[in-house]
Amino acid sequence: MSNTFVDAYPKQARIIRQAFLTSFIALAIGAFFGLIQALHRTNILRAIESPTYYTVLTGHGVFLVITFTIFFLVGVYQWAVTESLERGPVDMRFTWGWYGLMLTGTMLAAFAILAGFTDAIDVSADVLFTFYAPLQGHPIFYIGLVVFVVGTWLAGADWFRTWLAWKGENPGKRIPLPTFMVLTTMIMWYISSIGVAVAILAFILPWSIGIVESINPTLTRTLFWYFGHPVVYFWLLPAYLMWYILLPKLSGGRLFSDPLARVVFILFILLSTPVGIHHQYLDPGIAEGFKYIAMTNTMFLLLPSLLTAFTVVASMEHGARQRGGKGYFGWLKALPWREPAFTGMALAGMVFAFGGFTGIVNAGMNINYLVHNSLWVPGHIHTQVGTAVALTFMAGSYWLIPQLTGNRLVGRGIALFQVVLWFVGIVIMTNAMYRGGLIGMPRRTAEPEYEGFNYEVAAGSVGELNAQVALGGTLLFVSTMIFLALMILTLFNGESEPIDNRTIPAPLSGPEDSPPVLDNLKLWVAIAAVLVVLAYVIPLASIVSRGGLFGPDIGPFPVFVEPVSLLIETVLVSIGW
Amino acid sequence: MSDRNTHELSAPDQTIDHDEYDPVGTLALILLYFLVLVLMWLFTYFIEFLGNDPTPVIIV
Amino acid sequence: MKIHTYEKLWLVASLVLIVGFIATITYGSVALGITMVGDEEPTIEPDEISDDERFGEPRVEQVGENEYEAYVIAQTFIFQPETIEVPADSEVTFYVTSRDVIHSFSVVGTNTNTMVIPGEISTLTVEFDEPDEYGIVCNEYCGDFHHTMEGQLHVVPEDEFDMTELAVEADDEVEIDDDATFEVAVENRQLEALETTVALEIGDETLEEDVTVDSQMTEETTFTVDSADLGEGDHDWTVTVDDYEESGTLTVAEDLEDEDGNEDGDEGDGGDDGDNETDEEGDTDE
Amino acid sequence: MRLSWPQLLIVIALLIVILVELRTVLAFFEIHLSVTATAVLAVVVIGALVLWTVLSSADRSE
Repeated sequence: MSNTFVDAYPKQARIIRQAFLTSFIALAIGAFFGLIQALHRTNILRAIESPTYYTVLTGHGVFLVITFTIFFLVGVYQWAVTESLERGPVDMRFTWGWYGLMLTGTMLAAFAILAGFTDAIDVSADVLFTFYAPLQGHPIFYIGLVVFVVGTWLAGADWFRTWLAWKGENPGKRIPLPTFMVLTTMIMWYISSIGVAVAILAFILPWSIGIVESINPTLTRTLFWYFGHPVVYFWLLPAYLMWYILLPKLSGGRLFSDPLARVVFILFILLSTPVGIHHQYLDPGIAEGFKYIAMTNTMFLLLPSLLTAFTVVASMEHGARQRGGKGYFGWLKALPWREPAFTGMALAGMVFAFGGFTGIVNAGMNINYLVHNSLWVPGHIHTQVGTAVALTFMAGSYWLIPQLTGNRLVGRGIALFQVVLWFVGIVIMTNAMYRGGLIGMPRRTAEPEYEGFNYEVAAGSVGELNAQVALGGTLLFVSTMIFLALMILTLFNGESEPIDNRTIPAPLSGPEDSPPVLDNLKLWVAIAAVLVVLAYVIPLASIVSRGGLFGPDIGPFPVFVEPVSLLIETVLVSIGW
Repeated sequence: MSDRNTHELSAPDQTIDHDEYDPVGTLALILLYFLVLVLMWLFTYFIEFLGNDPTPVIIV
Repeated sequence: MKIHTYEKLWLVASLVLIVGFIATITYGSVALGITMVGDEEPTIEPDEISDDERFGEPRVEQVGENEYEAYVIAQTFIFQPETIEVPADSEVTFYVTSRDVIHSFSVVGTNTNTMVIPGEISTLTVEFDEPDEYGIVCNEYCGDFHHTMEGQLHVVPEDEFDMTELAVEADDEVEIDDDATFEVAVENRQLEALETTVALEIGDETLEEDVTVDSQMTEETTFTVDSADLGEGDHDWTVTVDDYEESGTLTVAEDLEDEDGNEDGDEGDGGDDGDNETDEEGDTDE
Repeated sequence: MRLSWPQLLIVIALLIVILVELRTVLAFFEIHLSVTATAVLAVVVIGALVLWTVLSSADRSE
């Protein structure tokens, strides 16, 4: 007897599949770009000219942290809302509408980035994911980003609308936990993405079109980071949702505490945004006091993640004990390691716990002198977004895709190997990145070895660090390709029986154990707004009064790129761009 | 063959309720984590960072 | 709200951790005096950098007994000055600004690391105890040749450090029987007066003069050589002050051909064409 | 078998990770393991683990 998501909600399953498909295409391109970078900056294979590296790097960043993660997010959130409210959206046309808008935005931005590979089109946007002015990309790039973000706003509106409709039908009921997580994430996203919207619409876009002459680089940078840290949680929270909702079930247990899960998501609404200045510890023009405030806020943002660590591990332990696990550590053996969805998420969580430490270092104000903009930082990003998020998404797909297609997962053993390979690859790569960062090797550079000096490597040599980065990067690429192959095979796998039951077991401690005020979203929005105002009004006023709203007279620096080698072009053409 | 694709367990061997469950294993793991965090922090701050002279300072 | 005892314990432990992290950072700031790049300096218009009295000529300046200030410009894809030289056992404040996009100024293998944003001036004060050589890199992506942007920081032993500059203005060619003149300017940018000897060697003659150059002053000395003593032909000359050296060649000719086209707009001394102006630093017209 | 195949796979992965990190940790204490030494150590440790797992299963099957 089949009881999958697609059986119950075929229309919703279709749009979720579509979102995942978009997400996976971005993953494929992004992973390929990642491989090129890993081999290029380590001087193992230079298939491109060094200036082209930055086009590749822009693509790697945007396709993976914007397209891959956020399309996956909307897929998972659509699943979570539908499943937990037991109903579809009010109007599916609206749902397809926001998906279409997100897709249009992605295509525009992707066009602007990829056009950088060829001289035939006079468009490029080699400005990296952070697009710091006065580096200037083509206006199409910025327009694409705005359209994409508006699409995500409408997605949120759609889920709120679905929830309100459900509330009308179910008066007085607590918000189901998965929907609660979706709504709180979107609130955080609304509050924070205003920053990037203002940065682009009010300043960068008019300036890139030529309506205004100049720009205040500190202002647009600060607005970017106002959004730039919460966006990290926007990637992370769908992974949290899967850890809270799917992982206990996969472990054979139940979620330890629903109330604490709610508290955690509320803390993210409150604390995610007033911390962005911690990315600007080394910026001139921002007083040390503001940096210190951002630092304390950031440190308290550890709290929801530390609480999550306990709740999620306790839920796994519950599963293990129900399966007969014994002892202080012996219960670990009783977990379902055979299951790639479980193992992938568990390993992702383990890497996340370690990466959390490197995040604490980044958050520590003065210790930032040690690691700022060094290779340490992409090390951190790859453990957190590149593994905690990406590996959880891949592992989650092993469970979700059969639910969404009604097809049995192909190659469960290979899938297990894939997630383990990712784990090994990421550790090998990021270990070298952390070590490289500590000796001062910079991030975001095509050639990290310079003419005038050598790095003082504490252990081993630069060559060895490079080899480790290249090896790890290659393993990650191979792992991604295996994942995508299994996804494609599963999509076309007619065999449908048997697939895991879609029901999610109730938490050990349910919502009835928590005060209803947790569900008062308006209250949390109000408090979050106050915190944001407190954290940002004075610094922004100071930045504007120093540099002017439109800044000093700084000319734009369009980023052009040399013609690329034939290889990349051929590959891109063959992918269909 | 029947459960090749169902995940390993659909029905747990036993059910444990909230009140009879103490996550001692979790506590043990997380205290270990606490210790690791503290040690790594001390090392990174006092040896890696403070040993990475010169550092920008206020000169009185 | 039901919360398990262990979870309460963990909540407390988490808060202890967080407070501990904040305390460590605060200790670094308060007790060790580690300071962040801040907003003490006023803003500067990027296109007015060249006229600025500090950044017009990027350089190192002595401001106290062991205190120096370095004015540095970052621009695509170079640092000015490319090599910064300071003495060991000194305290150096770097003032760094950008002429174009966002860069960074990062002394590799140290905590001396800052963003450089156009319009803003980053200030960092650091102490250099031991002689060493460091690389400086830009670690913020600044354009297609970002990876070539590098500089050097040389911390030299105190007794090898000075801030003397030597410039010699000498004739290229003279007619035989005319005097050849060598105008030697010795600049002392240190705070202490410099007592030294200027020496000119030409042919087998050596002319010497003791000079005292006060702090921040330039002392000019003129050597005059009778070309008849040298005889017709090319004569190599060298001017030396401490470790600095300037050299060139003087041609003594029977009859100078009249060359027209004195295109040096800035030198109005019509008499001798073909001025040979040399400058130690090599960065004249800015 | 003392460990199931999936468990064995995961323990091997953890061992690789531990060896990579151990090398870094040891270097901070001025103990430098070369790449070759680490690789040899890895092969020995993982080989021992696999033998231990597989041989014990042979015992039981007899």
